[in-house]
Amino acid sequence: MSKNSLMDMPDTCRITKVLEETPSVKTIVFEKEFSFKPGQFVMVWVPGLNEVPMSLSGANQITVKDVGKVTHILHSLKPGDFIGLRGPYGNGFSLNGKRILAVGGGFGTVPLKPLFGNKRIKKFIIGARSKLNLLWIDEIADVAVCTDDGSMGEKAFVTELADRELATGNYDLVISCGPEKMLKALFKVCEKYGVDVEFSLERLMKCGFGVCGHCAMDPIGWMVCKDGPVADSRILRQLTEFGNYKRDMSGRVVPL
Amino acid sequence: MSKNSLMDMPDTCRITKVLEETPSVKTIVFEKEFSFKPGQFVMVWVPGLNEVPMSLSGANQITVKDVGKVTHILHSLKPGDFIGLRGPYGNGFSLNGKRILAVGGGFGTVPLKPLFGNKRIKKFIIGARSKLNLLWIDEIADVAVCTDDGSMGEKAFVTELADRELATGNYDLVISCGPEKMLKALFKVCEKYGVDVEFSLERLMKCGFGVCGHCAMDPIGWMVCKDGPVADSRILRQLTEFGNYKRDMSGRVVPL
Amino acid sequence: MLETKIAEVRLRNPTVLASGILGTSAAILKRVASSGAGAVTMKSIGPEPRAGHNNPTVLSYGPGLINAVGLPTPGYKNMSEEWEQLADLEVPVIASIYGGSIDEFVEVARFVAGKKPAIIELNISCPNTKKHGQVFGFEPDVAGEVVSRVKGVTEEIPVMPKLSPNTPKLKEVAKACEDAGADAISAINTVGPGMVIDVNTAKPVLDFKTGGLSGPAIKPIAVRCVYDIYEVVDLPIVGIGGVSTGRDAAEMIMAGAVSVGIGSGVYYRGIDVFKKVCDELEGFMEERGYKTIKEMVGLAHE
Amino acid sequence: MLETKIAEVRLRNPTVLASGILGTSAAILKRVASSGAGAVTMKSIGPEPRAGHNNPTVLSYGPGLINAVGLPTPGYKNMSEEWEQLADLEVPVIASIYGGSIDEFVEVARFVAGKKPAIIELNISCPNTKKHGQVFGFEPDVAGEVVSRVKGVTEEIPVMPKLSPNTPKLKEVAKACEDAGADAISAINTVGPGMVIDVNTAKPVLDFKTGGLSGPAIKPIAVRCVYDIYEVVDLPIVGIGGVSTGRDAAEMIMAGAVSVGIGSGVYYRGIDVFKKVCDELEGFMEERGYKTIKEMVGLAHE
Ligand SMILES: Cc1cc2nc3c(=O)[nH]c(=O)nc-3n(C[C@H](O)[C@H](O)[C@H](O)COP(=O)(O)OP(=O)(O)OC[C@H]3O[C@@H](n4cnc5c(N)ncnc54)[C@H](O)[C@@H]3O)c2cc1C
Ligand SMILES: Cc1cc2nc3c(=O)[nH]c(=O)nc-3n(C[C@H](O)[C@H](O)[C@H](O)COP(=O)(O)OP(=O)(O)OC[C@H]3O[C@@H](n4cnc5c(N)ncnc54)[C@H](O)[C@@H]3O)c2cc1C
Ligand SMILES: Cc1cc2nc3c(=O)[nH]c(=O)nc-3n(C[C@H](O)[C@H](O)[C@H](O)COP(=O)(O)O)c2cc1C
Ligand SMILES: Cc1cc2nc3c(=O)[nH]c(=O)nc-3n(C[C@H](O)[C@H](O)[C@H](O)COP(=O)(O)O)c2cc1C
Ligand code: FES
Ligand code: FES
Repeated sequence: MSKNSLMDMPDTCRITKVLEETPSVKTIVFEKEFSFKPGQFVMVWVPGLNEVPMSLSGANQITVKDVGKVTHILHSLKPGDFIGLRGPYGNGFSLNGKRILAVGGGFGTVPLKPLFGNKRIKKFIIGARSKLNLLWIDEIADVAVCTDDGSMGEKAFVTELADRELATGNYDLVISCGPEKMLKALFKVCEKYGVDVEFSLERLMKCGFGVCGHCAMDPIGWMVCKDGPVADSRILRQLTEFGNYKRDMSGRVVPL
Repeated sequence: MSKNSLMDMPDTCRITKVLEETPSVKTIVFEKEFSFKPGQFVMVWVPGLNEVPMSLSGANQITVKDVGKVTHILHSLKPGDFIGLRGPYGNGFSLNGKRILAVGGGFGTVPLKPLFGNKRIKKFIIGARSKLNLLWIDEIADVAVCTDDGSMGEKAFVTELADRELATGNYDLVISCGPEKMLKALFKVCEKYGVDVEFSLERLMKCGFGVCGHCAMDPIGWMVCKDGPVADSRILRQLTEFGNYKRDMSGRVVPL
Repeated sequence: MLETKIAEVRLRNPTVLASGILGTSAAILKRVASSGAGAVTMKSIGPEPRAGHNNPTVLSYGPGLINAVGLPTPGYKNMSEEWEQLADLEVPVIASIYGGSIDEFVEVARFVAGKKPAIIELNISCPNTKKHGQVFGFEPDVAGEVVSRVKGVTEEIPVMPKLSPNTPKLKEVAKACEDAGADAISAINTVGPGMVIDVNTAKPVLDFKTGGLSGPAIKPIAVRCVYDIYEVVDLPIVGIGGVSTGRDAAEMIMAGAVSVGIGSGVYYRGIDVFKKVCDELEGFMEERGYKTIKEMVGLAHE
Repeated sequence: MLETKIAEVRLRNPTVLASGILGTSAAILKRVASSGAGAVTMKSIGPEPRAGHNNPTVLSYGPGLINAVGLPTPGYKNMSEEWEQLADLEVPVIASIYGGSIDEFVEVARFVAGKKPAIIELNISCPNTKKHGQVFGFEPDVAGEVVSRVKGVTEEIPVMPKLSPNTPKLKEVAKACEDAGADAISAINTVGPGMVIDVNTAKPVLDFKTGGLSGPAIKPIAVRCVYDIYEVVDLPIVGIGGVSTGRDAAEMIMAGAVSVGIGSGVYYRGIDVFKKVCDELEGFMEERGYKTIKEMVGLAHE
């Protein structure tokens, strides 16, 4: 019954380093070290403001895209400032494959970072809107790069590159994270080739530990925070909500 | 911080056997087994009535003298009835000696029972008011028996027998339990011979775990439930309260 | 062996998903039902869309959970998919509702009654907003008025006010609800509220600063409240608060509940806590020779 | 670094033994003082000898303690040895008193004031008897009257009412106490009450059936109460409830306390909990650059 459950109260620690990855993405390194599985996330509390989910891009770091109020404040924090962290949460990638293709779309590359160098991942496809948004491509050995505007790598969507790779028949698993519309399209490609996937999804989160129900996806009540965030093909095939809609803070259904 | 502290909530279990030891003393055997040190006690809850401290006379038994309301009801219980138990509490005998004399006065023999057969105890002196009140004397190998009325063994007080034994110089520790006036007299004898003691004391108990303060003895606030019930010579020399007075349920000082 | 009844509503077993835990969508309610719950309660529904408080909203402080989700709701009108999908749920659905005024309670109740839930639960006990919840549950006359006004529009659907442990007038409130026509009572909502302050930053951790306590920490309070309510009313009681084992359920039933709500238990033992509690309760009943839940209800009052 | 003040009473450190824990005799109070406490509170003293409830009176339910000792007291007149021995205690002694009527409060206060304790604490918050304790602490006017009547007989000894978390009118009660002349406020007494039922026998375990909750389970409630009281009064607050670590103490101080009471902490960490809390608090203050307790008081209100 007794959970060692102070892991579910934000533990504040100091930021030790802030790295500017792209004009809109920063990596925040902190004192605390998590033992985690790639794909797991933490809830990040900005004291007095709000708390948001962020994938661990390393044992002691998160990588944040400035998209709104909280992420904007996160971008303004300096070494020595306190942030609160709880987790790690979720399942992480199980990497049930021997020859894996990893696909990162935009800042969806973040949860893949701890997997750079993983021997079972034969190739990375990293895509972004433009050159400025590409993350860490020079840290990866075998990488194919594409941008929407062609400013770097191929001018293409990641789905196109993935289609080409899968056509080789060289892969037994595709792992990915990125905008849900992209994931939906990528899933279609994978299903076409009969290749299994593990995709990391996002939904609004409140508790992060399977209690509030806010992140549950239709029609099976699959909880992104606890059952996910990584969904495999079997799950994705059931999630009618996937790629279509989500719920806002009030719980109301809104289109993606 | 987290104590495995359901040990401090009465755990009800069934009585399996009731043994009549003397007309006023019964041993109650129950389902639950404690791992304990001789001299430790449990708080025994009679559901709906009251809770009292009782030494463990074995891993799964207590031995109760019918002296009042609760003990009387305890005497009426039958196999299959429930009693609540929590503990074990207290320090128990540390048996810091090589040649030990054990002295049991009346039902003060109870906490000594688990020590019958202990190799370092060279002799037991067991005393009682009369033959009818002697406990377990035929279960002990080397035992000297005395009664106040001479109905069995020597007509004498245990202190007299102890004095004689200690005069031999054969002992380095005396352990005992019994009426406090007896213990006080016995302590005098032991001090005369310069032999250390470990005596088990009694005071009114409420919590049993060192929180309510009810069992604290003057002038050092030695708590019978937690620091005791076994006091050694160093402690006894400091306890001005020992052999003199105690506190009633209200906390008021009353003579012994 | 585990069957029980809340008012005239039959339950296959006494475990009920408490409001606000997981109950945000029909999908997750279905999942809870298939995890073994005897009935499920929807997250409290209000009159208008409401986002609730910012995060953090739900945390564990060790001995229990602390939450101030702040009654987020799509609003009763914006839940048509949910209502549709709820129709084929395998167990009774309890619709929890709230309002910022008695009129709003009535407005929501009227609409919701039309969706034919098994029971309508009135949340007059949430401590986590300023104008809703427990402000309607502290005084007997106010609580009674909410109940009688709602009863006026719900026709045959049983109405079950959910009481707060945070009023010293709990017994009087329960009695007033009974007198006003309540069909059942559920108790308790969260305790306190409490506050957790992060000492490194000297900031209250919850966005709303304070939050209600739930889970093992509050179980004795819940048991006492159910015991007290049982002494003053003749209504079936759904006992909620800190239940996460079969023994906890037995304790609540002996205090006077016909059925037990489980919320934080989902945190402590997972979504299949319902099945676990049922199995344990059944084991306990067999061991002690109880044949029905009914036999055990209120036994602690001798 | 740890020095603090309650009203004009100086403490070498902010830890205070809470009333009813260990404080039954001068001897044990001395032992607590030498275990590091900054001040000690005597077990609440009443007008006449009273045995309190039968056992069980104090138990642990896991997340916290539950107790209904029932205000045993030798009665103020029967404590001459204790009063004498208290004279040479190394730290301030707080005398906690109670009565079954306001007149009794006054009677006990008058006598006790003559014994010159550092502070007189008024127990208007114990939930564990029918006629004493929290019945005097639920309504602002009653609490205010107890304080002003007692103030009339205590001369220069500071008077500190101890408040209950179980009234929704906590802020109003605190304000009424201030208006009535209280010199400090302590909060909180135990929460609930709660009840534990043994399921094998279907009997409430405590002799009084119900008991107040204390320890880690209630810390957030204590912190919230101190926070609330700090917002409405200008008096020093002794924050009590669930403190057993230096961080707990810091949290309570940031909520608004000048000093922290420790009761159940003795159970969780032993009688030297006072020294442990002080060491940890000092460590925390050094790490975070605080030089005095005063700097930290109420910081969470920004
Ligand atoms: C499992 C998971 C992992 C994530 N990992 C990362 C990561 O590594 N790096 C990164 O930059 N972002 C990550 N995100 C997204 C990140 O949580 C949002 O970008 C962030 O919450 C936006 O907050 P905001 O206040 O700045 O934006 P807002 O202005 O509040 O909103 C912008 C959008 O952010 C999303 N959002 C807001 N609040 C939440 C919330 N409580 N939970 C989930 N989404 C929310 C919504 O879609 C919203 O429309 C992750 C999200 C999830 C669910
Ligand atoms: C550490 C310890 C070990 C003990 N071991 C044994 C044992 O093995 N066998 C045995 O028969 N007795 C033992 N006792 C004594 C036993 O607790 C009392 O005989 C019993 O509590 C009497 O209860 P009653 O209601 O029958 O008597 P009452 O009519 O209540 O009173 C008789 C006397 O019992 C004592 N007593 C009553 N309540 C308590 C209490 N809560 N705590 C302590 N003493 C109390 C008082 O001295 C009282 O005057 C032990 C006591 C202590 C402190
Ligand atoms: C995260 C969370 C959200 C809650 N939301 C609601 C709610 O919307 N309506 C309501 O009546 N009770 C709500 N509650 C209270 C629970 O239904 C329940 O009464 C309380 O948590 C005690 O039960 P437990 O200890 O089993 O959790 C909520 C509790 C929690 C923990
Ligand atoms: C066993 C016990 C006895 C208590 N007796 C009293 C009392 O006599 N007077 C009083 O004012 N408070 C009494 N209290 C309440 C405590 O002083 C304190 O307010 C409460 O326990 C919360 O603090 P804690 O969590 O540190 O224990 C008692 C508490 C316990 C656990
Ligand atoms: S965020 Fe609460 S259940 Fe997933
Ligand atoms: S019995 Fe409570 S301290 Fe010993």
